[in-house]
Amino acid sequence: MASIDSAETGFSTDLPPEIAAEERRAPGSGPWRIALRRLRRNKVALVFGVVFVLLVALSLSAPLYAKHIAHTTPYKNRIADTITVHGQQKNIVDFDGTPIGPTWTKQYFLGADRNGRDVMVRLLYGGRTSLLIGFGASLITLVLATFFGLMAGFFGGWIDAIISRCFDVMWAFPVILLGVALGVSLNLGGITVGPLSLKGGSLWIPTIIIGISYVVYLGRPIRGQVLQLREKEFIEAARAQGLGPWRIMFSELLPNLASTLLVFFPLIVANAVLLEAALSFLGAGVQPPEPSWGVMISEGVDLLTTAPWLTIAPGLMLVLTVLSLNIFGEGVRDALDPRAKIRMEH
Amino acid sequence: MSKIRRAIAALMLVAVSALVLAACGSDNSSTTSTSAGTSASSTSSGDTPTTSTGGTTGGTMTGYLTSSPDYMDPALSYTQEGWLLLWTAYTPLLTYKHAEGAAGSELIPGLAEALPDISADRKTYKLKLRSGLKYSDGTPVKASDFEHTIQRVLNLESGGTAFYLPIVGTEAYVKNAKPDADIPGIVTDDQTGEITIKLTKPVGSFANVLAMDFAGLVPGNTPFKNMTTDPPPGVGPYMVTRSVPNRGITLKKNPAFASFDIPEIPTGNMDQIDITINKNQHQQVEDVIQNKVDFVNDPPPSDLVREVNEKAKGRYAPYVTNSTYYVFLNNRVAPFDNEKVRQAVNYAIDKRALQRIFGGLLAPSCNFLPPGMKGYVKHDPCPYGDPTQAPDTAKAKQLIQESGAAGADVTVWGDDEALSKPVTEYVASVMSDIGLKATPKIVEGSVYFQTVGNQKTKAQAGFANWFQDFPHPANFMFLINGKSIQNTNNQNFGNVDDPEINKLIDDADANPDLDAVADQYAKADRLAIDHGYIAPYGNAELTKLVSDKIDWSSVIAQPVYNVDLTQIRFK
Amino acid sequence: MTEPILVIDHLKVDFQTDEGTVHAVDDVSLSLAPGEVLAIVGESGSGKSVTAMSLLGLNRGPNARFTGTAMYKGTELLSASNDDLRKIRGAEIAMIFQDPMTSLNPVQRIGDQIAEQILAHEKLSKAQVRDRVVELMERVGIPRAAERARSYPHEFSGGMRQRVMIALALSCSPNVLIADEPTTALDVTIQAQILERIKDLKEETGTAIILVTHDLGVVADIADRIAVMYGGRIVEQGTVDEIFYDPQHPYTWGLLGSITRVDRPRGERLPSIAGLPPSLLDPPAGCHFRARCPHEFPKCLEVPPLEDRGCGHADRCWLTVEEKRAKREVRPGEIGLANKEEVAPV
Amino acid sequence: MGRFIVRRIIGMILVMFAVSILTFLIFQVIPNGDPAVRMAGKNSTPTQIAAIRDTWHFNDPIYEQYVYTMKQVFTGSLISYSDQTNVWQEIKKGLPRTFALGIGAAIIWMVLGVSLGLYSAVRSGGFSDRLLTVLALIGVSMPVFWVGALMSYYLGYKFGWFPNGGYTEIAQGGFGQWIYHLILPWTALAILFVGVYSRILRSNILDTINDDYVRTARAKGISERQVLIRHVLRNSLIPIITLWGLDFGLVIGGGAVLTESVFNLQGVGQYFAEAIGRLDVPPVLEVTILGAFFIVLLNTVVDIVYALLDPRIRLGS
Repeated sequence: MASIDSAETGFSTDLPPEIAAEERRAPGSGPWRIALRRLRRNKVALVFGVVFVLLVALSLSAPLYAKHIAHTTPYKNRIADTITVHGQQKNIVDFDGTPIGPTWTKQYFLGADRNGRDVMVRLLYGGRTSLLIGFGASLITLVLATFFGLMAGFFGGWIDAIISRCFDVMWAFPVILLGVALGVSLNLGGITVGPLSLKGGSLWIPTIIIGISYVVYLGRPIRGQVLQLREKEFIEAARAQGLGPWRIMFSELLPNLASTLLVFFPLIVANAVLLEAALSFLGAGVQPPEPSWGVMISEGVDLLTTAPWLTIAPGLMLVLTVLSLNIFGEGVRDALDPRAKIRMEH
Repeated sequence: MSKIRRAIAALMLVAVSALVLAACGSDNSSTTSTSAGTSASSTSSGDTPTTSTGGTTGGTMTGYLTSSPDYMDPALSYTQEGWLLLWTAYTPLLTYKHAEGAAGSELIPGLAEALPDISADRKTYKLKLRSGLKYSDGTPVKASDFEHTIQRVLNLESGGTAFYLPIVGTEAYVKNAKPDADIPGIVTDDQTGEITIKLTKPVGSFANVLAMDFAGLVPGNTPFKNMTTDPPPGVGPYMVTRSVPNRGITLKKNPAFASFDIPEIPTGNMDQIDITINKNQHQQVEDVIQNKVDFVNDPPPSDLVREVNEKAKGRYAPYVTNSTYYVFLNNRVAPFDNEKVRQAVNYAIDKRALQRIFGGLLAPSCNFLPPGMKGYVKHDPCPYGDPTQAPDTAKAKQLIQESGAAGADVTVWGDDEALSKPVTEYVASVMSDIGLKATPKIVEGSVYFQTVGNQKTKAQAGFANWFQDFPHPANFMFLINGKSIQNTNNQNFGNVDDPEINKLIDDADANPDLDAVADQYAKADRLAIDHGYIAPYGNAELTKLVSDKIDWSSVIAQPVYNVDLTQIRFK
Repeated sequence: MTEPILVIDHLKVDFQTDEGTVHAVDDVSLSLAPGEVLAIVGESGSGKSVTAMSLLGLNRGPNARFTGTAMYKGTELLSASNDDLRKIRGAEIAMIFQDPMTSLNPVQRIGDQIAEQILAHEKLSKAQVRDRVVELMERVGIPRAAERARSYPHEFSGGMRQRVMIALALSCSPNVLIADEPTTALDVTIQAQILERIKDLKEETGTAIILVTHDLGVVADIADRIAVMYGGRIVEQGTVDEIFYDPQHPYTWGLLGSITRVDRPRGERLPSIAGLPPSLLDPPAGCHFRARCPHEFPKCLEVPPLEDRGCGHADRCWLTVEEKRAKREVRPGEIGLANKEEVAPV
Repeated sequence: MGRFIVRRIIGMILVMFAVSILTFLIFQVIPNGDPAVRMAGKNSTPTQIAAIRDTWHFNDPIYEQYVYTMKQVFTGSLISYSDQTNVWQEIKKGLPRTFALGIGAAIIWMVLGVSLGLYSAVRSGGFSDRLLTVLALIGVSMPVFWVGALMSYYLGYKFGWFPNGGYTEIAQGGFGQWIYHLILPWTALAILFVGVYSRILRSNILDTINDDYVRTARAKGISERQVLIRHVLRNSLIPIITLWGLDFGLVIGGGAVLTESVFNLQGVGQYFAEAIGRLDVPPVLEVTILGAFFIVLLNTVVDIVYALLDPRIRLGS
């Protein structure tokens, strides 16, 4: 985003290759330092990075807000009660089911939902859930994709063949359909695999589903990169030294993948947060009473006519979070590897 | 999946619950001989219009359904949408009066000449087909078509199968799976039009079963398969001329019907009724308000109720249905095996709050039987306080403390339909407020009832509702009869098993004379409430909502089939 | 001496980058007579390619700044409008680029690429253009030209592609041909063939040539005059004989000592000169070669002028002629000749 | 080329085979309730359930059930559990709608994505570029169901500028009505992709513009416009076109679930969503296989088109 980086500034302004090479050779600047320097110069990316950190901090402070400011919990229903707003007695939920709108006071700052719960409190708790799943899923993606990408790229042969075919199959699977099918089934009865047992409704279910859904999007580029790296001299050297394949994979190849992983990570988190929302919207993600932004939107849409804030508020939070991750992520990409092509689906 | 089905939600409430369990009636056969029609015959037959008085006949009416009828085949259909439409085209031997309110619960002869003759042992029903009846394709109606109709229900594994299993030989027929095998319990004579049905045990509500649309007569050559896309001919004021699942249905007036002269069945006003499936309820409401469509089946979504009240004055009205919404409390599982805990929940539930969740379309109640049902006697005063007033939370907390169940973990089950979900979350919140530790658990609507109806689930508490299959208290009371408890597919979710209640219900169920046993049902209802076996909170309301072009006085909410399409007409 | 066809006067080229200003070309003055072959020789990053590209405005852009003049037949190239330049490009001054593998559009047929240039300057019928393309391709020695005009670049070998580039450059019979490292990316045997071809064409057409290269070896046989560039400046210029037999600048000595030989790996680095070329981002004060020069002395902190020592032989070094003679180790000329012998038989 | 296509088709079949097994297994392995009980309804008897099990082959070993089901899938005779309609007939009803949505949106996002990307690249670094970049990223960051719901509500319901959801067939309401009904869904679905495409095209152009052959083209003396169109854009568009094929496949193959549901278009995606809401396995299975088919098919088409557009790609290798 709006990077003033040479690769982004446009028309034939790039330095002639020889000079660009020159610049890279400048003493005392490793690739990481250069990247950091570039990122630091990218003010917009940094601003949105800070926005994201603030959103995370806000979400983490949800229990404090609920306890000390709003004096409620994200689950507490107050349907037939009334509250006093600016001296006026008001129904939290009206007789025809219309919840109270934003009061801009400590209680029901953003109004109530149809169950008379404090939307602001749920918004913060929902952010916690959404971000938790986003990060959790991205970590799963990262670990699995790296592992399988490394295995496939490094060993080649039948291992590669099997993993690549699996990637093909996952690639052919519409992510949403897969996610919804798994989400619905798993939420119903949970699943037990060996010692691991997941209860229906557990947050792990959407986390794992989303994590797995994106493996192929990262696994393929990693495999490609490993295929290239495998031919490099330093790997030959490591082989010659008699290092085992696992050593080579994890101590030689992995560090070289770090920049790719770093570039992908924020963008995967952004997409994971969106996919969580989509699954929850379809009822295949986070299960009630746990709030998440997707759950809140899906509950809000029912009352769009009379209580639009129920839909708009979580949606805006979602957009802001994903946007800040995207912008920051692009900044990281521009700083580390401006030519990385990233393709995600949501 | 609540989201996707958000649109269909309100209606699904009706649809999902328009199910009944086999009346595994009682075994004790008494020998009273009564006509099922005793109660009915006393009412006048002149107050139902069969021809229009004022307004116009003819024209094409358009209407919206939110979800497609499950089937457009009388043998199979088991949803409100299906019955709404099929009732106009497939008349059973017996049927209900085309009237609003309690009057509409009255059984009348349909294709039969009169209400059945019931033998002294209450196990043999004799009927006689009217003469000169023809299907809409011109085929004459024969008495043996009745057996074929029932064979189709049984052979197609219809949801209605269980209602007909009291007929002798049906169990074996189902097991054989041979469509053409004879059902020994049904004897017909095509010459005389006589139909004799033998039951294995007395079933007091069997006349109602005969009036269900499963038994709407179809020709004897109707194939043994789902005929949704090509509905068979029937006998009724209308005939189905187009049926495209998930798109729409067209009903055309059956020109031959008027000549049959069945006094209490209207011959239809509209020439044609075009039904479109429209999953967008906002659009439905918008269109009906702007008179782009004449009839909307589903109640407006709760966020539009306010708008409809304002903009559709004089052509919108809610009406209470024969349904009950309640929270089941599993009497076999802690903490609800303790009466104090159950009563505490009854004390704590704020029925006004639930009414708001329903967007106002709930009539708070303290009874299990709905007000429109025979045997309903209002619990006055209600042991847990006036259902339209604030709950007694303090008392509830106190009871929980006394019971020693404070802090007990409770999972409150609910399905993901539009109302069930917030209701379940509310109930969990209320239970937490009075000292339990409750969390809601929402599962797919399609598997909800089989999940909580499985004893292995040990569902402690949860959302439940019941819409009548037919207007007979037996159709409600089996839900709290200890005899109907099963290991799987249980409908008595709370495992209510009180010998006194069981006896009252069993005795009443065997008697075809409903008036004689109505107070027994009332007593059972009262007992169930006093012990807190269940926590009912109200009766759902459906709505009548039509365009300006429709003559409002012709919009009749029939208690079994809802808006009666045969009477509706333009101004 | 005939009137020069191209005169470059005090050319300076600066690029703005994130890291600061890169002084790519610093005060370069050159002239080119009709039919003359001028070689510009230097390491990568010496500014030789930038000089060449500046003439056609190929490195214009918001971040580039040009000062000085470059007069071609009464047109000042540096300040000429894009439209004016366009008329000169290809028609009057044509250019051959370094890497034939990437300099041709991979998705366009060879013939079309040549035709495109012809059509840009001349109104000809399709058939005429086709004939001209085939004739050009034959002239640069591409067999079965008519058929191969329909091929794509990837179907050609590197040498063949460079022939295509030459055909492309000659297609409008330009007065000046700029060949930017035309042989660097090629095998040594092919290099000789291409050089041979350029030499033949020069004799046939009388085109003046600016040959940009880092390899003194390739110019000995073809160039009339040589300009040696280092760190953006011309450090020495003169006739071929002067440079080979009487090199004045210590950098030229180094270059002469590192002429490409068949038995050495090809590459841009000059192994015989220790150290790295200067950073043009932050060039050292004084003589740019100072840091690598074995004969550095305090005076070198001042920028030496390009001093003409007669007969057009000029150099930028504070050493006196005598000192230079004494310090020159390599017997000039010998290596150049040796190289020529090795290449010749091919 | 012929061999390449044959190989790709074999690959397609294998992938789809795997997809079908996987989908089948998801619903076999994960407990999701007994379909027989579900079908029998609330008031069923054991006899009835047994009869259903028999009719629907639920008692057969899994692999036989799989073969049986697949046979039905490919003969178009698969029947839904919940309403016993023919699944293929239902899908056939939804396909034109899904296609209408997908094609319209794909054209919009391609046209807008390319023009905005091109504009952004040409104005690279300038104010309008940055503005477009921010807008593109906002577009990429908005969940389609949220935008769709808001659009449908505000533009369709509240202001009444557009129809509030629904689909009109051309035969029924004419071309104008058809477009009128689809504008909002097209826009909602296209927003994301416009953002993605303009960003990718912009960066492709900025990469390409520094390529050697563009410099060569410029040195030929052709106009900047020609350089841009014939060389830069043509080469930058190749990956975009292939991406377009893939994304179109994804949208047709199930990616439009949310859009269809929000706008009530009753296409295949919405059919899927409703089926899964009822845990109605046959439609879910068939739609997933069909979706995978479209995705794999378009992948293959894209590969072939790519080879045609870029002669460097050698087919068969």
